Amino acid sequence: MLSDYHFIGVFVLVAIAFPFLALGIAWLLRPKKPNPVKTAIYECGLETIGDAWVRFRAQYYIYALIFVAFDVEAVFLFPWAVAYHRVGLWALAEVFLFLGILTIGLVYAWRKGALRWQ
Amino acid sequence: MNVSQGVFILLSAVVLIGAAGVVLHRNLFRAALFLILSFVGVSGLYILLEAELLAMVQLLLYVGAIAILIVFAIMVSRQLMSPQFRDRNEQWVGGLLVAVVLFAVLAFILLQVNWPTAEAAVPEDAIAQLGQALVEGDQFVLPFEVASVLLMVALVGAVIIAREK
Amino acid sequence: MQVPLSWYLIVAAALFCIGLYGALSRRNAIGILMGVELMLNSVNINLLAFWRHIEVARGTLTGQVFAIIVITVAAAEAAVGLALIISAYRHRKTVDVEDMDLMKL
Amino acid sequence: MGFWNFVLNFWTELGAWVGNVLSGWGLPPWAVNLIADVLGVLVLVVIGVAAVLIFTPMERKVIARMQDRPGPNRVWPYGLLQAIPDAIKMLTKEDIVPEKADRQLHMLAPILVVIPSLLVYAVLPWGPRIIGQDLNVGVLYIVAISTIHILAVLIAAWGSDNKFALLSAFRVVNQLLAYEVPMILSILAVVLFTKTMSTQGIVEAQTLPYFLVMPIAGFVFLVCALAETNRSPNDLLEADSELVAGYMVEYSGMKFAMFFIAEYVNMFASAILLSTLFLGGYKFFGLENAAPVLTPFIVFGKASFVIFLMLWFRATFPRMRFDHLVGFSWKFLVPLSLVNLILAGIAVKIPVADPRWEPWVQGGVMAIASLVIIAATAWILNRTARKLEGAPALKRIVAAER
Amino acid sequence: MTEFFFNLTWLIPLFPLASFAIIVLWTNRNRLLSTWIAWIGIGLAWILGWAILFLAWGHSSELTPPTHGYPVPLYSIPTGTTELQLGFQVDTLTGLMLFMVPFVCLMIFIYSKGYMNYGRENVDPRYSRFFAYISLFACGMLGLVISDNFVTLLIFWEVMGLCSYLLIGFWFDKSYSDPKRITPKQAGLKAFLTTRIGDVIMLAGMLLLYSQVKTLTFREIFSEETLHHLATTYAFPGMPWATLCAILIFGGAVGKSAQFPLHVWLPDAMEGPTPVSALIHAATMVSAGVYLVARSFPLFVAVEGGVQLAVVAFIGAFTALFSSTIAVAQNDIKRVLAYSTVSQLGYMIAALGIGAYVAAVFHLITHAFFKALLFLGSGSVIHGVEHGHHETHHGSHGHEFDANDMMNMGGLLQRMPVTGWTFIIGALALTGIFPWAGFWSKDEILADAWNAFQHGGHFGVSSGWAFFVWLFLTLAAFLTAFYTGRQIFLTFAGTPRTEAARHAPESVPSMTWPLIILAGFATFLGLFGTPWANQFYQLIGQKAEVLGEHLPHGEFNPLVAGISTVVALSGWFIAWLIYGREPLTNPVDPLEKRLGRLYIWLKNKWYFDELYMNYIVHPSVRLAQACFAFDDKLVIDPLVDAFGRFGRWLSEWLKDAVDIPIVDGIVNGVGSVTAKFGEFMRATQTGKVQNYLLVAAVTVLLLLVLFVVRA
Repeated sequence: MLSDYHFIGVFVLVAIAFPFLALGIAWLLRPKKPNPVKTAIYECGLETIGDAWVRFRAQYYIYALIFVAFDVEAVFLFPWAVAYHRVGLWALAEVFLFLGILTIGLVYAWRKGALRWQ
Repeated sequence: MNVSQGVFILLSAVVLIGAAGVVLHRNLFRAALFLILSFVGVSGLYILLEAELLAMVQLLLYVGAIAILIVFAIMVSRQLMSPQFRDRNEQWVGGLLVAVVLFAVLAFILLQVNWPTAEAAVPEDAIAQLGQALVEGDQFVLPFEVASVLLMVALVGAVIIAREK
Repeated sequence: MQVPLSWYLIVAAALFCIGLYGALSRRNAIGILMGVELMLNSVNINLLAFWRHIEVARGTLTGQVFAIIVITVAAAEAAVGLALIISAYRHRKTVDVEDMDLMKL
Repeated sequence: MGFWNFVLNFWTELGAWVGNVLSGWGLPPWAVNLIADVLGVLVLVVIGVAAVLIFTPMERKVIARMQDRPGPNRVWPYGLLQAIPDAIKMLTKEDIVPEKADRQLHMLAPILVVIPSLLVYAVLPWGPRIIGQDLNVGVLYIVAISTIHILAVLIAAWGSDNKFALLSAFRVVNQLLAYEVPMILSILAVVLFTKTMSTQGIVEAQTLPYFLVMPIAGFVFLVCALAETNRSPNDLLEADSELVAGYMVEYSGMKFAMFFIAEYVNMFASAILLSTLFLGGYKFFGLENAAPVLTPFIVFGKASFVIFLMLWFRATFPRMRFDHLVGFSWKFLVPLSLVNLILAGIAVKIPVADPRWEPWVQGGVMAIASLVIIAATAWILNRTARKLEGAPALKRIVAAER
Repeated sequence: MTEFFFNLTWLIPLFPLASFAIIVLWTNRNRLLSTWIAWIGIGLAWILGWAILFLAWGHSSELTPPTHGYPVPLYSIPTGTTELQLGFQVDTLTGLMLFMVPFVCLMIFIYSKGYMNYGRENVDPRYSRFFAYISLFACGMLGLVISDNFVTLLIFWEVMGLCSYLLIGFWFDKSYSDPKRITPKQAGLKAFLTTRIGDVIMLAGMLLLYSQVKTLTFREIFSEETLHHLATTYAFPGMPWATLCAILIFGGAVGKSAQFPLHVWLPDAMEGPTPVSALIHAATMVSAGVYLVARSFPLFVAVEGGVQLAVVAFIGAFTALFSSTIAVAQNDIKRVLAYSTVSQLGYMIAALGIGAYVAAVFHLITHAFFKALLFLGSGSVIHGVEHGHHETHHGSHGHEFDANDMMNMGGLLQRMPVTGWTFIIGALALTGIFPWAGFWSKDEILADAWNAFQHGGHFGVSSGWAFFVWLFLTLAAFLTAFYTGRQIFLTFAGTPRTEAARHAPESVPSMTWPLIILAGFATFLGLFGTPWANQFYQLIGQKAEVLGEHLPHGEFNPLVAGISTVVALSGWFIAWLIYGREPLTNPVDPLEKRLGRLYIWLKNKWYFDELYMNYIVHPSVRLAQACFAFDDKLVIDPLVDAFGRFGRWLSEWLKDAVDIPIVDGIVNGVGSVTAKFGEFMRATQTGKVQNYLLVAAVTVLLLLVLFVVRA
């Protein structure tokens, strides 16, 4: 089983090498003439105002939260899905309960308007 | 010193260096990246331990969910992270001391104890077995359900806390 | 199974201690959280190492299930922890743990 | 017959032949494997990159055609080789890095973007035994690897220290996260039926293409694939009218190209994945058994059809606002895929005596149930829409306009 | 059957007690009901008493005193390790008393209804209370008579003392202008105190007896070995226990029966209503003393020729003579009878003193009847005179008219024939004229005295003492006859000297009937004790084996009988000479002229009252005041003050020495210690999460190290 991952290992190395290779070639070919205008932060031509702080909306974090919850849920469901044919019907009931509880969370967020975009 | 031991050393080096980076690095964002690096390293270790489902779960959850949350949090409170002042409080010496001594003691213990290890090949349908274990009535169905409750509660709690009134 | 069990345990211990140091000495709340995440990871390594070296022979799967549960708990903890940090930051414009000592007597 | 056999199983024969040649040279077995692996990887990478070269001009031609304009037709006949001058341009353009930005992170982002998209190819099946590496956790591997893409976006935004970049990064990440959940749930539905996560196994199990068995999962997966690759209706990222080039605003030259390559490689990978999961992968009414040599072409055909669909979507659908985009996923796709998952769970459990007929019976039941659900959702949507029409806000707007 | 009745003896005292309770608690307001309840109570007691009496007489052979009474155990008081048995007994002696006491009480109860003017407007306001008291008294007397041990005897003895005090002082609101005359209240108190002196002496005797014998029931005391023990052991040299206890117990009898030194209270007790005087001071209570000596007679004869018999004899004889001399000079009809009672009691005590046990008891019984008769007669006379006085002087209460003074009477025989003749019968019985009861009983005493003189007395009584007793008693007999005759001639013979006497009506039938019945008894009772067929000897004298040789048998002695009759007749003749020949008109006593200063000496009761008052009462009062003064000023006040000062000083010292430094010190100390400790602990609560984490990590580490080291 471990031998399967030799291929993956090699692939990872090659995958890492490829961008470096590409950038290396580009680094060789491209001209380098930096000047202040070019290196200024592009802001539709305007001078950038203040630092790159943007008012962080909690909303982004909440979506991430819900994603985490459902992501973990998915992790639990994968083994279940694979082993589903070997366990009885009650497994479905258990998963149904499992999903139900989580959807309560989702419904709560939904009703509370956490999903709504202020 | 066969191949996998070599790979093990490589991976553990990646993990430990990543961890060191997390702990020592002044810039919090860089620390977060090192954290992600160590997570990937740990995932590699799992593959070495032939727990491939766990490796993928590690990747999916830690790198895909938790790391993102951390980065989000860093971005939220980012403007304070002026790199110049040392991100270390006054009790760091004590912490370091405790950590080192703890490591020494743990290492000592671990080397002392002879663990009941046994050579065995991981069964083909390990993942299916795990799935069955998670759902089977007499095995881990309770933690399975409690995990969902935990998630729901965490979700609701976090939503309440994070929501802007 | 060329890699012996004790190696894994040593690496996990090292990772744990590094995480502990991070949690103890970091001034930034998120730094502490990252330290805790590292400690949880070391626990997972231990669990799986034990599973691989001991439980596979016995056919039980507690190590793996435990690892998954630990990961879920870590996720939940990170989520709620960061939510707290964010709300704390929003109220008091600081994430520095030194300032958060209202519990002082 | 040796020749036909050679032709028919060309790809496997090729592999075996290379192996023999190398071992012939007296290399130790592990070295042989290693080199074979490296060659395999190179082949896959070439396919990935080639996809970029093929699909970039294809996209521009198709969309142009749809918008009734000729599209690039200067290079070589009918502009088919437009990709090469683009590539050369990318290589030679100057790379500008904003001086306040974090140089390393600025460099790291493009690298991190490409890696996951390439890694996905390891698992994609091209034929019965023609695959990079058939992992037990194949599908999960794909999903796991694709999460790194999200990180790359964040690093790019942070590295370029640009307000627009940050804003767009947050949005893109949320979009990616939002659409990953329904994708996973639909994959789960498939895995339920195929009883295994390995991509090879999935294709083998698809006696009946799952797009017919569970159209809902198929539809959800398609939409998520589009979202994952920032294309079509949700290509918010490089929507010029919105946030300039999003998190890629500070990139130029090859780094920008990297993002570009990553996007197209990803698109092709998801196309293949969609065809594998829902369109039967390399199966073509038994052709794959007859002429294994053709299987890669079958896969390529299906994938290009899917890509055509995507381009079609891009040309026709208007861009969705961000909160609609995300709301659509959480409020519509996730519940839908959950229902579908439950439905699949029930269907799989239908007891069928004869294993040969099992997929057909369960597939049929599932298909019918899915149609019913689709009808139900349509009716619900209709009702809510009518209710909204009656809603005062909408009335006011209509009245104001009139 | 007999056991059944004997077991009911405890009911006898209970009936009058019940009637007392009922009258006091419920029927206080209703006079008729109170009367009837009192009568029923004493009636039932009388019936039950006579039933037991005749049954006892049936079995007289086994029930002879002093040791063979039928025991009726009542109650046992636990006294430490031993127990004191209280109870009643029935034997012939109690039988005799039960014959006399309830009957006399019944007669007096019936008589007092009339005496208290029931139904007339001048009925006594405290009418039902009187009946309650006399019922209680009846209960006391009956209880004393049947008790089988000294303790119950003492209890009923005291109840009677209380009743006598209450009844003497019945008219406690009456007061006389003449300060020398004693008011009922003072008389009651005087009676109570003097009897108490006697009681204390008796109690001392009883306690000493108990200390020696550890029991107080007659049966155990008068058994052979205890008597021998008492006789042989000596309290202090020359004085065996038996003698000492006997003398002390005799002291109680002296007090109760008003013998020589303690006789002063009985004449003054006449201030009470006449039925009371009759009941208490004639028949029953005073005879209790004699009964006590009779009951404990074996104790007196335990020591052969002991001094106690001599003491008893001398006191008895001297009292008889001495009180008869005083009676001669009294003008108050009731006081004459009072002194005659004292002298007759002297007779009985003297008889006991010379061992004439049977004669004494016989005289006790007969005397009770005719003395009760005389008193009730005098009561009827006084009642009539008072009534006459009211008739003539309507409402004028000018100068006080003393209905008791014989000088205001005279010639009442015509006015009150029934009272008169019954009074004369009583007088004849008293003076011992032939057929009447008095002759037999008094004669038997004189006969025994003479026999003792001739042949040496029983129980070691010296013949000298016997002669002395005989002489004194014979003189007393002469004086008794004289003053009784005087009394008869003054009241009944001659002409009424005052208007009241002239109009004195005869009493109501309810008063005269008892007189007649008692008169009957006074005459025929004597026949029972005639020497030839002496029933009394049968009853109580026969089996007194404990008394050693037989009791004096009392055969007829013509010499003694002749002397006594001659003496009595001469007494009557002299009285007739002085008072009967020409009826007295002026209220001056002719005797006064003849005797002169001796008469005044006798009239003032030999100045004994003044003697006691000056030489006993006043000094003791002064002594008490002195003690009080000394005690109060010199001892108690300073002591209390001293305590006060000491207390204050102590608290002061405590405050400085203990309270401030130690207690406060501790309290503050504890406070400050906790504060400092708190302060120290506060430092550990830095509020920084990581400090806590560090502490936790350190502890984990320590535990781990510990584990490693230990493993």
